[in-house]
Amino acid sequence: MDYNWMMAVAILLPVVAAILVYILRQYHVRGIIVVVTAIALIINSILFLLKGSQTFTPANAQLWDTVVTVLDYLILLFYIYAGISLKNWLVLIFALTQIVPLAYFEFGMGGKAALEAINPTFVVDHLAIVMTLVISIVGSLICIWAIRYMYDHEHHNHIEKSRQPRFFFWLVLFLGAMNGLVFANNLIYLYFFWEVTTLVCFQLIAHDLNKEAVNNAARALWMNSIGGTGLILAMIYLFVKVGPDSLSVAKIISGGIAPALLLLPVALLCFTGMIKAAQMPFQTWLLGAMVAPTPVSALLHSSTMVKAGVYLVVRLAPAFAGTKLGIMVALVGAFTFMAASGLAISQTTGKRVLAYSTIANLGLIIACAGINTPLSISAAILLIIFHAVSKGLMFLCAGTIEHIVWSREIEDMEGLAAKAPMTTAITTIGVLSMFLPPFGMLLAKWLALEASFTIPLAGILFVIASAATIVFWAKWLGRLMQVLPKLGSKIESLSLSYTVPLWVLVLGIFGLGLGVGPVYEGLVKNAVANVIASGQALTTSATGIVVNGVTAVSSNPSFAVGSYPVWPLFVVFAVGILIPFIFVAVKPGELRPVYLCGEQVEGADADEWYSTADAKTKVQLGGFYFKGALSEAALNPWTYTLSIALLVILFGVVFLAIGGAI
Amino acid sequence: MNAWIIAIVTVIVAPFIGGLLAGIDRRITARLQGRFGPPILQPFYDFFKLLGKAKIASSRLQLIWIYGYLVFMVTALLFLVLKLDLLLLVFVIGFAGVSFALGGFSSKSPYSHIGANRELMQMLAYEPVLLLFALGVFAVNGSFLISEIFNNPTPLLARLWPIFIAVLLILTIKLRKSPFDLATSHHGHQELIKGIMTEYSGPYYALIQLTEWYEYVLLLGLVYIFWANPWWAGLIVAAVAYILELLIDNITARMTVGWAVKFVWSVGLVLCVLNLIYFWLLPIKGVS
Amino acid sequence: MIMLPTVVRNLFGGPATRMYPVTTREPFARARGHVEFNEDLCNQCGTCARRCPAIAIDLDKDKKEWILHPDRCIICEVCAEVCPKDAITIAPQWRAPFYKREAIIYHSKAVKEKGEKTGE
Amino acid sequence: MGIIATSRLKSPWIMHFDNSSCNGCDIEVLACLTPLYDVERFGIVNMGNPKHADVLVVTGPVNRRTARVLKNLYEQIPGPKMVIAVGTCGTSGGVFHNCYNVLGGVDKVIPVDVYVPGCAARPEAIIDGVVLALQKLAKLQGVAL
Repeated sequence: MDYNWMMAVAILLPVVAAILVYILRQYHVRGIIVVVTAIALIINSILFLLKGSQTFTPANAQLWDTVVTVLDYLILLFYIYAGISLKNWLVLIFALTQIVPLAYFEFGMGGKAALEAINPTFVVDHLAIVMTLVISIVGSLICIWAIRYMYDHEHHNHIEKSRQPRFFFWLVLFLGAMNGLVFANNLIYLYFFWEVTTLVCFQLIAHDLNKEAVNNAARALWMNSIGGTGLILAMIYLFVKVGPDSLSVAKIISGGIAPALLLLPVALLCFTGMIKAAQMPFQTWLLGAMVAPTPVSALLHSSTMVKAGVYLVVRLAPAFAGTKLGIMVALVGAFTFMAASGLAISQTTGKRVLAYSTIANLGLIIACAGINTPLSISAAILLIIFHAVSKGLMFLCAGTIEHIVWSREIEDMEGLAAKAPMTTAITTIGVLSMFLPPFGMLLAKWLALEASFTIPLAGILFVIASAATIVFWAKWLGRLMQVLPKLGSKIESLSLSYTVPLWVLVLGIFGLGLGVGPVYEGLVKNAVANVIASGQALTTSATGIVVNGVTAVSSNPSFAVGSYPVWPLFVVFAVGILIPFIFVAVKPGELRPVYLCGEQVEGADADEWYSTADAKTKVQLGGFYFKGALSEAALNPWTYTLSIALLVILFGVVFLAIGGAI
Repeated sequence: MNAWIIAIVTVIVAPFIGGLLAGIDRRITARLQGRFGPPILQPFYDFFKLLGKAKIASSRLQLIWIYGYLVFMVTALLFLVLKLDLLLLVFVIGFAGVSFALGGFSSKSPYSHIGANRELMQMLAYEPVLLLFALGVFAVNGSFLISEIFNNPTPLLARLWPIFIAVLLILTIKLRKSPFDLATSHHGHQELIKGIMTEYSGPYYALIQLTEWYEYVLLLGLVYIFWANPWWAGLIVAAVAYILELLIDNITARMTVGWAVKFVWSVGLVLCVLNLIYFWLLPIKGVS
Repeated sequence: MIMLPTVVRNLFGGPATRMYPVTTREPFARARGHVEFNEDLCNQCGTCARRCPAIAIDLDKDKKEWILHPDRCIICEVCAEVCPKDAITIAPQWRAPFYKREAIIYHSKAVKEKGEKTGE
Repeated sequence: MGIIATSRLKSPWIMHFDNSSCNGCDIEVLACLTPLYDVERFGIVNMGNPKHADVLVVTGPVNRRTARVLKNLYEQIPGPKMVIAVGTCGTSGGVFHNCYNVLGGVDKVIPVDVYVPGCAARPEAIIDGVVLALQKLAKLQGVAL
């Protein structure tokens, strides 16, 4: 297919579809439009994969330049309006810090010149293809899942006037913006798409229009506006110090610019990416974003939009290779990984656990980018893929469970295995795939740990975080498993809109996990080569993956550092979990009540016991949450202090280096 | 093909070694307490008796997870004997632990819940130390592969003795010995009953015992690799460590979970980190 | 840690266990093991049956039977104390466990003879 | 099957339940576990949980409250299982057998295999009782003890 058309489908089709769902307000029409768009995007993303690395500049570039510029200002004016109407001065201030420098840059300094100087506008390399595959496939599945979810959501909350068209307008529009973001080479285009995602994020968090939602949306807006400001400052610095043609991602990472000049803009861009990826101390916007309907959390706040942040950092990895900035980026990421994992233990709300876990994993990806070896970049890119699939699935599960028990609290989900066996089974796979072998997430984490040797402190932080990860996931899963001795629980019936995306993602987890060798060879290896050219970190063999030994210790390239038998581990998983799941049977006569010191009420499935004066009392169980030691109130002073200190050191290191260079 | 034979032999032989170890454990414990003690083969009698008991369960799910516990523990042991990746081995042990804890969560029993929650806390305590052990091995050998440990003529113990002490702490937790017999233990504690194992009975309980035997071999194997060359030195180290664990079991009282986590983190973790810092500060010379 | 010396002493001092079935300790001299009844001395006065707190002793005067329920007897020694003829004594050896709860029946010979003598 | 039958005789795990005993027999049951008697020589282990037990050792007379608990515990023991009533009270109710709240011996509620009389039952007698129970089990299985 013509490349023009492919780019149009990737970026503009979602826009058209968004407008269509906004105009045509029927439930079924909306469903058809979303499904058709989703299928088109999925096919399109696969075509990108087949085409391979390409560059693209739109035919009438000047027209698009104008469109982008106009829309930029429209969005920023909307921010100012939002700030004033919400009486939120932070939103207003950071909208002004964006619009004033941007206007000065474009009109006062002749920044317009940069738009024309940069060719190509879009670079579709393998890293971008990985991202577009994630966006198009996982994102589309989430959109399909959202069709039924939003219907149930409004039905349950008795909302008279449907706001679904508006919701899907932003949701579908977002897919296009994301595609544009990952393809953009021109920093001004990148900035535009960046702002569109921020806007969509704001609109969708505020969707329910209650006080909490609007407040949290405003918080997300001003925090990301700081990021936008950082982007503009980076552009201005580059423009002034290097020249109009340096506002190009490809140019920045090509090594053609003196490293000393690059240090500050790259630090600013990484900072922007970290805010988007909700790294500490900016994690609160992502936590607040959990008030949004679950498809939003799934699409924007776990599998795609926040990935834009880490994508930017990974993309820029060559620009800070071998500098102290790289080490600091790694430490910020690793610290976030540890702190967010620890904080997740004390969370009682399912979606907040997912949010913290997302923050943690994004931190890990950023840390991998900071470590900046072929191995760690491989880990980062594999993490982007696997995390999107697993976390997307987890959010969809959380949403499905929410519509079964009508609660987001983990304690309310107890005994779900009896109420909704299928959802529980899928959730179990989702949770296991987050932190245990043989699944892809663990493979990537394992790679990250093996790669962490170059920055030892990061390795130690990883280790602590891994332990915390096990606790909070297993704890949650344990609540679902808690069942009474009863047999023959009925499999729940769910709408196809729920089940199809869920099962596709489950298949994706197994498929990607099993096929990690081919995935690496066919996709990730090239993407890694886009970031870091020297050295091949992994070799895939028939049984699994072997980590090559290019380390500080050994310079012998044939020296194996680690091995990961993929197929055998999946066989073990099948033998250990799946086969018992299918074949273990319990006859009704074999069921006994649990041991309650002999005081339980008769009947195998009774969960009551005789208390004082033979009063029947229900057994009540709960998880450990460590509300004292690990709560946000107890830990946040530390995490904020340390993370802000890390950021200060990051910029301090940069300024010192620049000072030294001058 | 050779690997297959080793694997099959391990799977068959390990339970016998583990069972004997358990028997010796009970005999020595009895002697330490001034008792005569059961026959050495007693664990096997227990095992076969349990196999022959009626099957009862309090939910189907708990039975599923127990197979996961067994299979992943065996896998971890195979990783050790086939000399594969040490870091991955730790994660596989992690799966076994999670599977066990989930089995405990899978019924509405307060005792198994307490046990499962405590098991997770214990994992929080020991997982970092095991992972740092792997990183320490990497610091020495430049590789996570266990086969490299066997190729290295210098014993790990010489360079990693702080980590060795930390691993001994972990061993106490993993062997479910006092003062860390928190999640479940080999002695019936009335307030905890049997922790996670409370709801398992008959053949399923036998499966847990079988898994523990594999675990014994695995853990002592991990101690063994601290002095892998020559082959008998490791055995001595493992035996000494084992006796030491029994001694500790009998002279300490059980502590709380919070204390356990704090203690292991403040002593074990700090030892590991100091050990690793030592390596990073000093240039590594002459290794591999 | 305080236990360490004790434990080590235990280890090398050998077990304190008495190997029960092989070596049996003789019961203490005044241990209350089980009730013994001498049917030759009993005069069927029935005091023991009346005074027994556990109602473990029955007396069938018609059949001239003295019946002991070992499952009820608490070996409190009351019967032995009240027996005017000292027909009941307490032996130090404990009573062996049993499968079935069965009464032990004694025929009072002394009473029989006495009855024959005074039977005119 | 042979090895399982033999193992059953070699590893009787007991669970001790105290109905409403005066604690005399309970102390004697525990005395069996002390180094002096050390029943672990016979593989006897005291379990706190009916689901792991093979032999239920009951002391004290059954009263109206404990009957329900006793029955419940008995049902939770997986078969093959044995019940030993220890002490005169457990056997028949003893001195309490006529009390208004006492039902009587353990056999009023669950089938009892072996009675160990005594007030309090001696540790040796309790060991004998377990051996007797094992003999019964051996006879049932047709295996020599």
